[in-house]
Amino acid sequence: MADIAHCRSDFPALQQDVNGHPLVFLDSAASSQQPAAVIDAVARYQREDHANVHRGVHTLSHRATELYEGARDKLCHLVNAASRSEIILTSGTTESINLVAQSYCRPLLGPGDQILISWLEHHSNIVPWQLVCEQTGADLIVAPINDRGEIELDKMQALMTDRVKLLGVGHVSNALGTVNPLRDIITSAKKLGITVLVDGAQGVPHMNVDVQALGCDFYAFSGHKMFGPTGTGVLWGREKLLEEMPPYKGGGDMILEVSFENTVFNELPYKFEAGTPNIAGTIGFGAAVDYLQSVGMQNISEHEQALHRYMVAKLAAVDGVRLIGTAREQASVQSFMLNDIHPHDLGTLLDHQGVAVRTGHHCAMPVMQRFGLPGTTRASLALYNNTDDIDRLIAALEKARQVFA
Amino acid sequence: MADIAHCRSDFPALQQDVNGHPLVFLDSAASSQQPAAVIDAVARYQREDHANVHRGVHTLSHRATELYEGARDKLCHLVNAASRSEIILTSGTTESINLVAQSYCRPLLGPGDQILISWLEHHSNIVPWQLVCEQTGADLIVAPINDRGEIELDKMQALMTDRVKLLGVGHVSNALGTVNPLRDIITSAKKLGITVLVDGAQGVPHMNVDVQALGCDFYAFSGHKMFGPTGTGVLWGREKLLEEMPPYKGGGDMILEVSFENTVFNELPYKFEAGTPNIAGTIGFGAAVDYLQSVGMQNISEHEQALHRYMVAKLAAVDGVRLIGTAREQASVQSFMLNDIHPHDLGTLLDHQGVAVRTGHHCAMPVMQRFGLPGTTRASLALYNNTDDIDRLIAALEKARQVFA
Amino acid sequence: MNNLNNNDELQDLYRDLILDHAHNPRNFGRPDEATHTAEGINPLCGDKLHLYLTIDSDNRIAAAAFEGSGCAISMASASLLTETVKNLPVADADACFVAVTKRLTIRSSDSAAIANVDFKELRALDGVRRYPSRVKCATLAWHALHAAIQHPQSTATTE
Amino acid sequence: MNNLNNNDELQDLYRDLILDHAHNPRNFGRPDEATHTAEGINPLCGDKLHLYLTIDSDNRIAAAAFEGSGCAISMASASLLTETVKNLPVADADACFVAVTKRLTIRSSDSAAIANVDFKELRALDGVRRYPSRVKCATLAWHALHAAIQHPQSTATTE
Ligand SMILES: Cc1ncc(COP(=O)(O)O)c(C=O)c1O
Ligand SMILES: Cc1ncc(COP(=O)(O)O)c(C=O)c1O
Repeated sequence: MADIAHCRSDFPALQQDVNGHPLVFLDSAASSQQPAAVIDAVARYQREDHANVHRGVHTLSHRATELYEGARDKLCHLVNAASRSEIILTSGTTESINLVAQSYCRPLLGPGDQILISWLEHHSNIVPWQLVCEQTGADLIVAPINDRGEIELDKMQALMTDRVKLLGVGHVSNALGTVNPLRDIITSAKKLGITVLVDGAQGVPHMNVDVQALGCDFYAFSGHKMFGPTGTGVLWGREKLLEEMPPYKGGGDMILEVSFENTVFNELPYKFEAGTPNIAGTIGFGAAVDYLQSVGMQNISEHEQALHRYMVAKLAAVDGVRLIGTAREQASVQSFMLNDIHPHDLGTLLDHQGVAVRTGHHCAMPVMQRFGLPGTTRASLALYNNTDDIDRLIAALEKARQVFA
Repeated sequence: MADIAHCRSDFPALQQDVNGHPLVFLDSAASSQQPAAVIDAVARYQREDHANVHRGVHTLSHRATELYEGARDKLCHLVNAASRSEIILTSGTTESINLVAQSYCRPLLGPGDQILISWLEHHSNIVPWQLVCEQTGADLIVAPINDRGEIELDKMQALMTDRVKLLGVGHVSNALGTVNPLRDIITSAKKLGITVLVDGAQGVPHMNVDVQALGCDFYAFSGHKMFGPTGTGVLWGREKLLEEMPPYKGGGDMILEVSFENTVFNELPYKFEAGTPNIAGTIGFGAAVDYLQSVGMQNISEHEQALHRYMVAKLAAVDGVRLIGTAREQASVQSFMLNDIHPHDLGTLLDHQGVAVRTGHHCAMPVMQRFGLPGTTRASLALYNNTDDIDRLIAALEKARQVFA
Repeated sequence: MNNLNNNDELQDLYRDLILDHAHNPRNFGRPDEATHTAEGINPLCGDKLHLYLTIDSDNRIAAAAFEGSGCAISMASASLLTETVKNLPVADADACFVAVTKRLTIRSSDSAAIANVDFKELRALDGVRRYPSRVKCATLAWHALHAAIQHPQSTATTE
Repeated sequence: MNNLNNNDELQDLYRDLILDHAHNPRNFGRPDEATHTAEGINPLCGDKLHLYLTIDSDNRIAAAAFEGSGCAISMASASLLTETVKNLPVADADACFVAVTKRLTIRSSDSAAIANVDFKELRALDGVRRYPSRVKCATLAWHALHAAIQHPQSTATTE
C-alpha cells in the first residue's frame, strides 16, 4: 500500500467527533472532503484577488482572470486534452451531460434515432437523454448488466447499430464501483462511427485519465468528487465537435459581438460559458488538481485498491452481510446489505457510531430495481481513509445487527 | 447619508494596496467584494460540515442540507416570495434567464410570436431570447431608449400586443444605472396578460425588492453582485407557472423516481435543480443576505444615493468629462467619457493609480451602439465606498488627462 | 468507543414497540374495498406506501390499511397510524396528522400546544425527534392520511 | 499618493511615440485595392480593425494599410505595423508577427531567443509588457497580419 497516511491530516473536516466518536467518513463518492489547501485557496482568492473575469483591465480583474484561466490549464493537463479550448467549465457533471444532450444531440436526433446507455448509469446520465428523446422522438435503449454488476459487453455491442447517434456510459459506477471496460466499448462504438460520452464523475478521482488515449468524444466530471468545490465541473469535448455545436446558453462572455440583427459567438471554450462563472470554485478546483498531483494519482489508486480489498474481505466475514456489486474490476466503492435491515435504518445506526455512509438508491434507481432492492448501504473510500476506518465500520455493523436482532 | 462607514472594514479585499496605492474599488456592478462573514461562512462549512445534500442520513449530510436549505429560506424572505418552492437556486442570473427561455418560452413560441425587451438590456437578457427565437421562429422586438438612457415607455407600450409572449426587462441597467419604471411597465404588460421577467442582477444589491408587490412573473438575480459568491443565483417564479413548466436539465435530485419506462419529476423547487448544487456557494449567499440585512437595505440605498450624487457632481466638474446615462432615476452606477481617451487607456491610467473601474461595453453592446461609443468608463458604488474613493477617482482622472494631453 | 448515552439514544429510536410494528406491521395489505386512498413517497429513503381508508357515511374511518415498503421507522409509523385512526371521526384523524407532524418537528418547549391530543402508543415515535433526517420517514404515512382525507385519490411526498 | 516610480511606468506605456501614432495613425484608411485582408477583433476592449495588404508577385508586401477603432495601444501598434512590414518579404513579415507576440508575452530572460529581429521603433511597444491585460491590444494587429498572410480573407481575435 502506497504510504500516504499523512494525507489524512490535510483534511480539516476529518478531525472532528460526530455523535461522540471520531468521524469515519466513508461517503466520498457522494462528495469528497477538501484539503486545507483548497479551502485556503478559495478564501485567499476572495480576500485578495476577487473581481469579475475576462473583461476588466484593472489589476484585480487581471489577477482573477489569470487564476481562473490557470485552473483551466491545470484541468487540461490533468486529463491530457489536446488544447485548453476543449475544456468547458461547467457547474458539474450533470450540467456537462445536459450540455451535450441539448447542444450536440437535440439538433441531430429525430424519430428512429437512438441513444444507447447502460443499466448502471447515474440518473445524470439517464434523465438528460430521456428529456432529449422526448423532445426529438428518438429512443433511449439500455444495455443490461449481469449479477456482478458488470455491463454485458456482447449485449451492448449488439445494440450498437447505425441508428445509435450517441453512446453514454459511466467510467465507474457510483452505486456498485464497477469499472467499465471503456476500451472495448469505445473501440466497438468507434467502428460504427458512434459518438461516445463518458460520465467520468467517479473516474477522475480514482485513476489517471487520458481522454485522448481513451478515444471517446466527450468526458464529463465534477470538482466536488475530487477534493474541489461544489458547483464546478468540466465537459471535455473534441474541438471539432465543439466547434460545430450551437451554444448551450446565451449571455455575457459567450459572445464576440451582440446586435439585434446579428450576434457573433465567441471562440471555444467561451462559446459554452455564458455569464459570470464560478470563479472562486474553479480556482479551488485548480488547487484540488495540484493537491491530487502532489500526492500522485498512481499512489492514490494503489492505496485505494489495497484498502478496498481489505474492506471487502472484512465485510464478507460479517454475519448477514451480502455484497452488492462484485465486478472483477472495481473502484473503491462497495455497496452491501445487512440481513433485512433497511439501508436507512442501518445508516442511522452507523451514523450514531460516528460512521458516515450513504444509504439509498445512490441516484441509480435502475440498478436497485435490477437487484430488487429499495437501496443499499454504500461505503466509498478516498485517499484519506485507512484500515482503522474499515475496522470501525465493521464494529458498527456488528452493533447494528444486535439492535435489530 | 446613513452612517455605515464602519462597514468598509468588514471587507478584507479593500484593505490592500494596488500599484502602490490604497485600493479604490469602483467595480462592484461587475462583481462585489465579500465581507469576512461570507468568506468565513464558506470556509467554515468546508472545514466542518460538508457532505452532499438531500439524500444522506448521516450527520454531515444533514448539517449540509440544513445550511443549504436555510439559505433558500433567507432568499425567500429577502425578496418576499410566496413560498420557498418558488426559489430556484441557479448558478446566476444568466442561467436563470436561460431557464425561462428554454423551459417556459421554447414550448410556447412559434412563428409570429414575439419576445419584447428594451435597448438597455445586458447580453444575458438579450442572447437567451435570440437563441429561443431562432429555435422557434419567433421574433425579438426591442423598445428604444432616449438620450438620457431611459426606456421610452410609450414606445414600449405600443409594442405590447397579444403577439408578445414574454417581456424581459432589467430592474437597473448595469451600463447606465437607469432604474426602470417597473410598475408602469408591468401594469401595462399585465393588462394584456403578458408574462414579465425582470433581470434583477443590479436591483437586489441596491434596494428592497418585493417580487409580489412588483407583480412580475419571474425575477432573476446573482449572488456575486450582492456580496455573495460567484456561481450562485436565483430564479424566482410564480409557483403556478413553474408547476406547468417542464424541467430544464435532467439529473440527480430533480426526480422522484427514475425508470426507463417512466420518470417522475420532483416537486418544486427541486424539479429545476439537477445534480449536486453549489452547496458552499449557496451557504455563502445566505450569509451575504444576513450581512445585507444587518446593515439594512434602506441604509444601503440612502448611502449609495448620496454618494452617487456626490460623484456625479464631482465628475461633471472635471474638464472634458461627459456623463453617459443621465436618467432621472439612477442607481449608484455612472458611465462617462474623458475627452477622446479610449476607455481602456483610461482604465489602465486609473488602475495605475490604484483606482479600479470597469471599461468597455459592459456586456451591453446595443447601449454602446445607441450612443455611438466603443465603450465607456464606469464607476459603480457599493455600501463600502466613501467620498475619499470619489476624490481619488477625480484626482486620477485629472492625472490621466495630463498624460494624454 | 461507544458510550452508554449513545446506546440509550439509539434504543430510544428503535424501541421494541417500533421494531415490533416494523417486523409485524398491523393492517398490512390491500383491502378489497376502500373509499379513500393515497400514495406516500419519501424520495430520501425510497419509502413508498399506499394507504387505504374506508370512510363511512358518518364520516368515520371504518377501516384503515396500508401496503408498501420502507425503513423500520416508516413501516412502524404507518402500522401505528392504522391502529390509531380506526374508528375515529375524519376530523379527529386529521387532527392527529397535525398533532403528530408538529410533535415530531417542533422544539419540545412548544409541545404544550399539542398536549390536548392523546398520543398513547404514538409516543414510541418520539425518539425520531433527535434524528431530523429521519423525521420524514416517521411522518410519511401521516402525510398520506391527510392527503387521502383531502382528496380521495392522491399522492403525498415529504419534500 | 503617486510615487515617481509609478509615473515612470505609465509614461513608459504611453510613450510619446505611441501617443503620436495613436493620434495620427499612419497608413490609415481603406485602400482601393488589396490582395489580402483580415479583420481583428479584441472582445476585451471592443477594438476592431481591418488590415489591408497588397502582396505582389514577388511575395513582397507592396502596401499595408488599416482602418478601425480602438484604444491608443492597438491603434499605435497597427500604425507601427504598417510602417514595419511595408516592403518586407511575406516570410519576414510573418516572422515579425512571431517576434512581436513573443517579445510582448515572454519573460525578459527568454528574450535572447528573439534577439535576431530588428525591432527599431517597435520597442515603443515594450511598455505593455508590464500590463498583461493590455498585451492583447498591442498584439491584435499582428494577429490580423498573420491571419491575412495565411488566408487572404480572415478574422483574428485575441482570445
Ligand atoms: C443587468 C445584468 N443582467 C445580467 C447580468 C448577468 O449576471 P451573471 O453574470 O451573474 O449571470 C449582469 C451582470 O453581469 C447584469 O449586470
Ligand atoms: C457516476 C456519476 N455520474 C454523475 C454524477 C453527477 O455529478 P454532479 O452531481 O456533480 O453533477 C455523479 C455524482 O453524483 C456520479 O457519481
